Amino acid sequence: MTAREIVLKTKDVAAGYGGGDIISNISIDVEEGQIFTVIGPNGSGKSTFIKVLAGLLHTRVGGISIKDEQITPLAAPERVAKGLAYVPQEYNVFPNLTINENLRVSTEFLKRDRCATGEQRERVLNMFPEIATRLTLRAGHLSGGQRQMLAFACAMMAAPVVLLLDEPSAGLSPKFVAEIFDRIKAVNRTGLTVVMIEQNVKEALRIADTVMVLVNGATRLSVPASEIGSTHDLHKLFLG
Amino acid sequence: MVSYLVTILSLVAIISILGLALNLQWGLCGMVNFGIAGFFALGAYTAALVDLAGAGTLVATVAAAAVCGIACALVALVSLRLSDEYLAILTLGFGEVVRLVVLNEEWLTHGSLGLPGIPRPFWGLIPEEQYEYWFLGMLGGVILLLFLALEKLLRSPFGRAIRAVREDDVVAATLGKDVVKLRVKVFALGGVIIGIAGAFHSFYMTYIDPSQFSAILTAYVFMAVIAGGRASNSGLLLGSVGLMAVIEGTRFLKDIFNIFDATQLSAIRLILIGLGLILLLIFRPQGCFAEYRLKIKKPEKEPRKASVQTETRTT
Amino acid sequence: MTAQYIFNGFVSGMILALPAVALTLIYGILKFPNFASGAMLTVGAYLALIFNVYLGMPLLWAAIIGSLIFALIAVGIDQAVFRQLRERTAITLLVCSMGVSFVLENIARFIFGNGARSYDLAIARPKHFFGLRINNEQIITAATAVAAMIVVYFILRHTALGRAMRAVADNPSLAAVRGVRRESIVRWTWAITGTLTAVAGVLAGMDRAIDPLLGWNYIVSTFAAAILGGLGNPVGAVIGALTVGVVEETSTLFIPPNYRQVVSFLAIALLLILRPQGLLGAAKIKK
Amino acid sequence: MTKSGNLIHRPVKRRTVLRGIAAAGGFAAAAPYIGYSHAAGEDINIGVLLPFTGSQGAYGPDMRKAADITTKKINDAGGILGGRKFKLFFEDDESSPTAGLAATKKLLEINKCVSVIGIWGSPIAMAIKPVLVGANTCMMVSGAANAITEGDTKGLVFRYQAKATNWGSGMAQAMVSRKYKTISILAQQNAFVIPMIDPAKKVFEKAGVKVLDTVIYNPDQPSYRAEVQRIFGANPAPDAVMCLGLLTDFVSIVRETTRMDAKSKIMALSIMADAEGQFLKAVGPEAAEGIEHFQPSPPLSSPSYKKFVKLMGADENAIFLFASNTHDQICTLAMAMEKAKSTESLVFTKEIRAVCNPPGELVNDVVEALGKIRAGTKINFDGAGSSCDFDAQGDQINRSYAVFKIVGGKQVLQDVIKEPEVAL
Amino acid sequence: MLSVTGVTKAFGGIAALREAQFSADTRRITGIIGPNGAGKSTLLYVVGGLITPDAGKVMLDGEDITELPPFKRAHLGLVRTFQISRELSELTVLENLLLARPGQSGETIWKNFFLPGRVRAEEEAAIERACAILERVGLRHLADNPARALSGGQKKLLELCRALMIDPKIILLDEPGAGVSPPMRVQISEVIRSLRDEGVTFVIIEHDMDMIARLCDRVYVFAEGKNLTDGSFSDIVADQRVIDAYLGGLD
Repeated sequence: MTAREIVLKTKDVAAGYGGGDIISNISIDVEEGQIFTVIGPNGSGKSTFIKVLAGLLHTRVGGISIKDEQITPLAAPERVAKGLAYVPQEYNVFPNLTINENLRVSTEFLKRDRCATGEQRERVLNMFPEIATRLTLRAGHLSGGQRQMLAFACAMMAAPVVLLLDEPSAGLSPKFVAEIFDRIKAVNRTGLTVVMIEQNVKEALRIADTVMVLVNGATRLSVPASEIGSTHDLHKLFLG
Repeated sequence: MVSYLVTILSLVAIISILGLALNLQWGLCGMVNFGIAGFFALGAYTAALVDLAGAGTLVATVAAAAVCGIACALVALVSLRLSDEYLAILTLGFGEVVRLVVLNEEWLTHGSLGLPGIPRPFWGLIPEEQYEYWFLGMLGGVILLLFLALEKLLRSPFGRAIRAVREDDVVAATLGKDVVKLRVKVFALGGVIIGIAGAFHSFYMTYIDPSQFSAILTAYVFMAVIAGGRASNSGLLLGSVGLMAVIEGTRFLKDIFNIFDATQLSAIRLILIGLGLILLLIFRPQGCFAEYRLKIKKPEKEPRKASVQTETRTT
Repeated sequence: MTAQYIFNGFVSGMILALPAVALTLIYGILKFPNFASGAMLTVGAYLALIFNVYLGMPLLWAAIIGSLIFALIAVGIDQAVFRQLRERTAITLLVCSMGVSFVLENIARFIFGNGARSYDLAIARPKHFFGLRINNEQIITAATAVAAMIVVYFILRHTALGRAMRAVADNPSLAAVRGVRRESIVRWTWAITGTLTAVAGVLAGMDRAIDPLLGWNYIVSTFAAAILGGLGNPVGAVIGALTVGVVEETSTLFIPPNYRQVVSFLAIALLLILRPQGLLGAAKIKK
Repeated sequence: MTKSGNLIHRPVKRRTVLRGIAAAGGFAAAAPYIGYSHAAGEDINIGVLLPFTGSQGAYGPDMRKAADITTKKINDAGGILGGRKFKLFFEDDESSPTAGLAATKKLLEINKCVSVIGIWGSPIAMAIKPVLVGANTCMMVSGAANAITEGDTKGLVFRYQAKATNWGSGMAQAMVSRKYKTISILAQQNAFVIPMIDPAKKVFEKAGVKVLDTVIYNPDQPSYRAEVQRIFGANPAPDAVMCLGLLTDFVSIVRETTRMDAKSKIMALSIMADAEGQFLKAVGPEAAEGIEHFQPSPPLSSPSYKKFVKLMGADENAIFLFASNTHDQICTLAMAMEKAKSTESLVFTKEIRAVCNPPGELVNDVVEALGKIRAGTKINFDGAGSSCDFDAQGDQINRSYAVFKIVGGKQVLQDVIKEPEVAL
Repeated sequence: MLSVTGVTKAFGGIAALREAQFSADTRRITGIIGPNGAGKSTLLYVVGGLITPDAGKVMLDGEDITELPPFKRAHLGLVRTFQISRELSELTVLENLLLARPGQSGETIWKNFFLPGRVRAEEEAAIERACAILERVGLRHLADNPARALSGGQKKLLELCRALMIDPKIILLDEPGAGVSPPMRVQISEVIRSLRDEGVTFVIIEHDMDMIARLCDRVYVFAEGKNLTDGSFSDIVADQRVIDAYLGGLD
């Protein structure tokens, strides 16, 4: 893999909710077109980290930039406009809106011209055919996995530079897990950079380019996925 | 002048008793009651009817307290599974129903003609020209008793338990509190107090009719509680005095200003009251007095205050 | 005879539907029952009165201008009052809306006094269809209410604003991530609410006389309608309003008319006990 | 009376002392005597308690105007008791007895009023009666409920209005005389009209007129469609409907009957169907056409009333139902005080019948009357609102009642009914 | 002491728990672990009484408590804490603890007025006990502060203290380490262990494997609402199925 442009970069980021920092000193460089996966045991700060990236949690220390542009002070909606699309883990669709409405509402309020073109919509719907056929169905009637697809699709509508995924496999049946990762890979092949956090290490590693292991709020390891040889190392990292 | 003040203070006293009830129900236990005017009417009419039937003022007061207590308990039972705003609407509706029943059941309440000639406590035993003072004294006594009793309750484990229910009923249940029973008890106890207020209103006015129990009364009581500080009884007393000072004080405006007619001045007064409510909620939601919190006075053993301060940043 | 009661109830329900929808929209976005909706209706009626009676405009134009101005006023009230209380509990907002209600009602009283007033509009005479008496005003009322509801429905279903409103009602934080600015949606919601309530004020003013207590008289029924439909559900609010209207009117066939308002209350109470989520509550998906 | 002799010699000092005592927290009971001790040139404070807000708020302003104008007239002519002027203090009873009570206390204690007049709503009159009678203060009411004047042993309560029961029977008689065969009654639940229903029914029964239905509705409802439908939409519909209520609800009711094209005739109270012109303005002449309304009326053709209308600066056909009574209340106070040479209620109320009731020289102008009283002539005052004659109970006698019909947007006088025909 | 057998619970047709079972031995710390969605929290809700299972039984000391409301379970000495701290924020730390004290006469209205001596004595005893507990966990100096002023970790400790006021036989801890800084986790672990040594039984749901390793005598692993395995910590980390469950679901 040749060195490509760094699209998303964090430097010494620290953040937390109440008293102490949940995560600290996190620096990442995400290259264009990569799938960058953050894994780690529960409570290690993965969710905190992705919330910081999405702009839902204030960055206490450090900086975040997208394509060399500082976005640290921006709130969530502005970051979406800058090309950082986020798919939350739960409650990721509007249940009382139809699929079509979910898709539309995810772009029409971004003050940006390049998204929401018919072309992009076409592309997204092609990527998610199971959604495209049921546009008038209310999202609340979808199963967990279908919701996840819809949430992806919504994020994709904004024609993002980087897609942030918060545990895409959470709550899905095993059968669906593989499928969702295949889909992520497919999306990635269109040239989209993906940053995701994931519990399901085995599946996540299958598609990841770079893996960062987060333990107790600090980076324990950050290597190309191919270098994680056996699950044994992870076992240690995860189960102590 | 003095007699006028006595009148005003008597009205303040009755509103204060209502305020004590609301403070218990809403301030301490978080159960909003928008039907105060209705429960108040229920108490007043019960007392008046029992009193007029010749049972005496003491029996009348007890009856009013009991009827209101039971009515409140029923409303609380009905609303158990509902969230706060539904309880508000339910109590408001209940108040309306009481108003309609009082207005229309002429055989019982004389409808809009009202009930005149309600006997007063100790009437005839006290020289007539001093009666108002004695009555105010009685009201003062009732307030003092209620105040002391409620303060005692508020500081007791019972008070703690209902404050806990207000904060988080799931936690309270997990810690062994029977939330249902507590809520019903508190609402009923508030009803008892409203009933007492109703009885004294009847005795004070000697004539009651439906128009005395309009929804604006509920607004006044809320205002008194909010101004004084939710969950603080002493704050409430101050709040109701302040409120009455505003309401009655504006009467004197029209003796001074002649620019507006009486309708306009009354409108201005109600606008001021509305604005006061809004501004208090925005700028001083905690009211003038903070709620009571149990503290241990023993000197601190560990001199770790400095480090504590940094640790206790709130989320 | 019974048909006439049902028809009358239907028209009453139409007038009720608009404030009920307004109430439910605000509840959806801001999660509190707005007690000021009655006073808002009153002020809306008086605004149209100014243009109609004092400035001599036809009622249609007076109503349109009045409602648009009131939309701005509603947004202003939100900015001045409710915005300061966004993060507070529903009860705080509810008590505050009571204060707003006082202020609005008495501003109307200050300016117009207590007397009953009417629009400059001849009272309609009835036409007879299949034994039913129907008149122009009822047709106008029904048509306006239906049109207003269609517009609201259209806005909610087919415009970016409507999608955003429903999105915010569903999940405010997800909406934020999707670029929807909650504050601007809130402002729009107040504008729509203001328009609807003002139109309802005009219809109510046409139906009876305009006085400062006009809106207050509708409060309990409005809440009954909105709760019946499940607070936060506009379609439900319309159905709830029609139900309340028809039930209140037809109940006079069985009970003394002076207890007719108890019917709405009992309906609320029963419904809350049996189905706290409202008659149509289940249609709304919570997760 | 020896006391008063003292006071005349050293008025100021004594007054200061009394006031000092009152302020120091002493004797509220002393309050009425303060008025008594006023020296020449000192204002006489009169409390006027009226509804300006709440459900009866529409009726207050005209009465206020009448009180102001009448007072000005008396004061401009030199006042009474050798140059003392009336000073009015208005209070709003908010249509609520509780507020009315507080306001009355204020009038008594702060403004030292020697009499409280106006008092429109019956519940308010009922609520403040014990206070005023207890404080030996004259009260002049406009409320109709019978109970207001009952049980007053001190002779302090005067009603400038017909009793509710008389309204009811009078109105029923007017309807009977129109040869209606069937009648329905549509009444608001309020203390003012409810007592009218039973006497009216008795009259109907006696005359063989059938009462088809009686519907009593609540004030402050969103609409009265159902009630109207039940009364006017009945099959068969009644020949006429007796409407008892207030202005706002009657406007709604008439709009509804117009929309229904109801055939039944309507007779209402004038406070509903005239209300100083507001009703016509609210429903328009077409809908109002043919509605009749009934009221204990001012003697419309009397010079006294005509003078009053001019004083009010109104159109000569204007009908002031309550304002004219307020005028009479002020006039009576002035005359009785002048006659009694006292501003103390217990004293001057004894003279009210002396100046108002026959026999005596008929006078209809208050200034003229005052002059005659000073000259020692026995007079019989004829007021603007009524002939101002009182029975022992303080209720007015010899009242006249008028029935009007709205024709072409104008009030046209139909009949005038005299009291003896009315009372049962 | 506590045994859960065959518990099944579905929400809207989706099974959250299927035939789940575990038992907690007296004076032992029993850990419950599993990847997200394993049904751990649901299980805890069932044991705490906030959710009634569709099937299955919860027994405490041989008594069936499946249908018992939460406050009665507390009376039996079973108490739980919450994953996201639910402190009673307007009450002081001390009041939070006192509230939990069972059987206080002062919670009956009339006893406050007619048995004031007894109420006062109980209150003083409760305060003494509360202070002792707070002293032990190092929160004594914060006793008079409102609970909302505490840090995340301190709130977790507060919940634990509150549970202790009940003199519980068994405490259910829902993620005591979640959202807590690592040094605080160590402190909380120490408190738990010493309480165990004094005779309290614990059931802990936790993601932090360090904490589980440090504390638990026996660990149950759940996945997708079902029991996967159980045993000592070292046993289960060696179990390939557990590793699979954590790292990649089941195939």
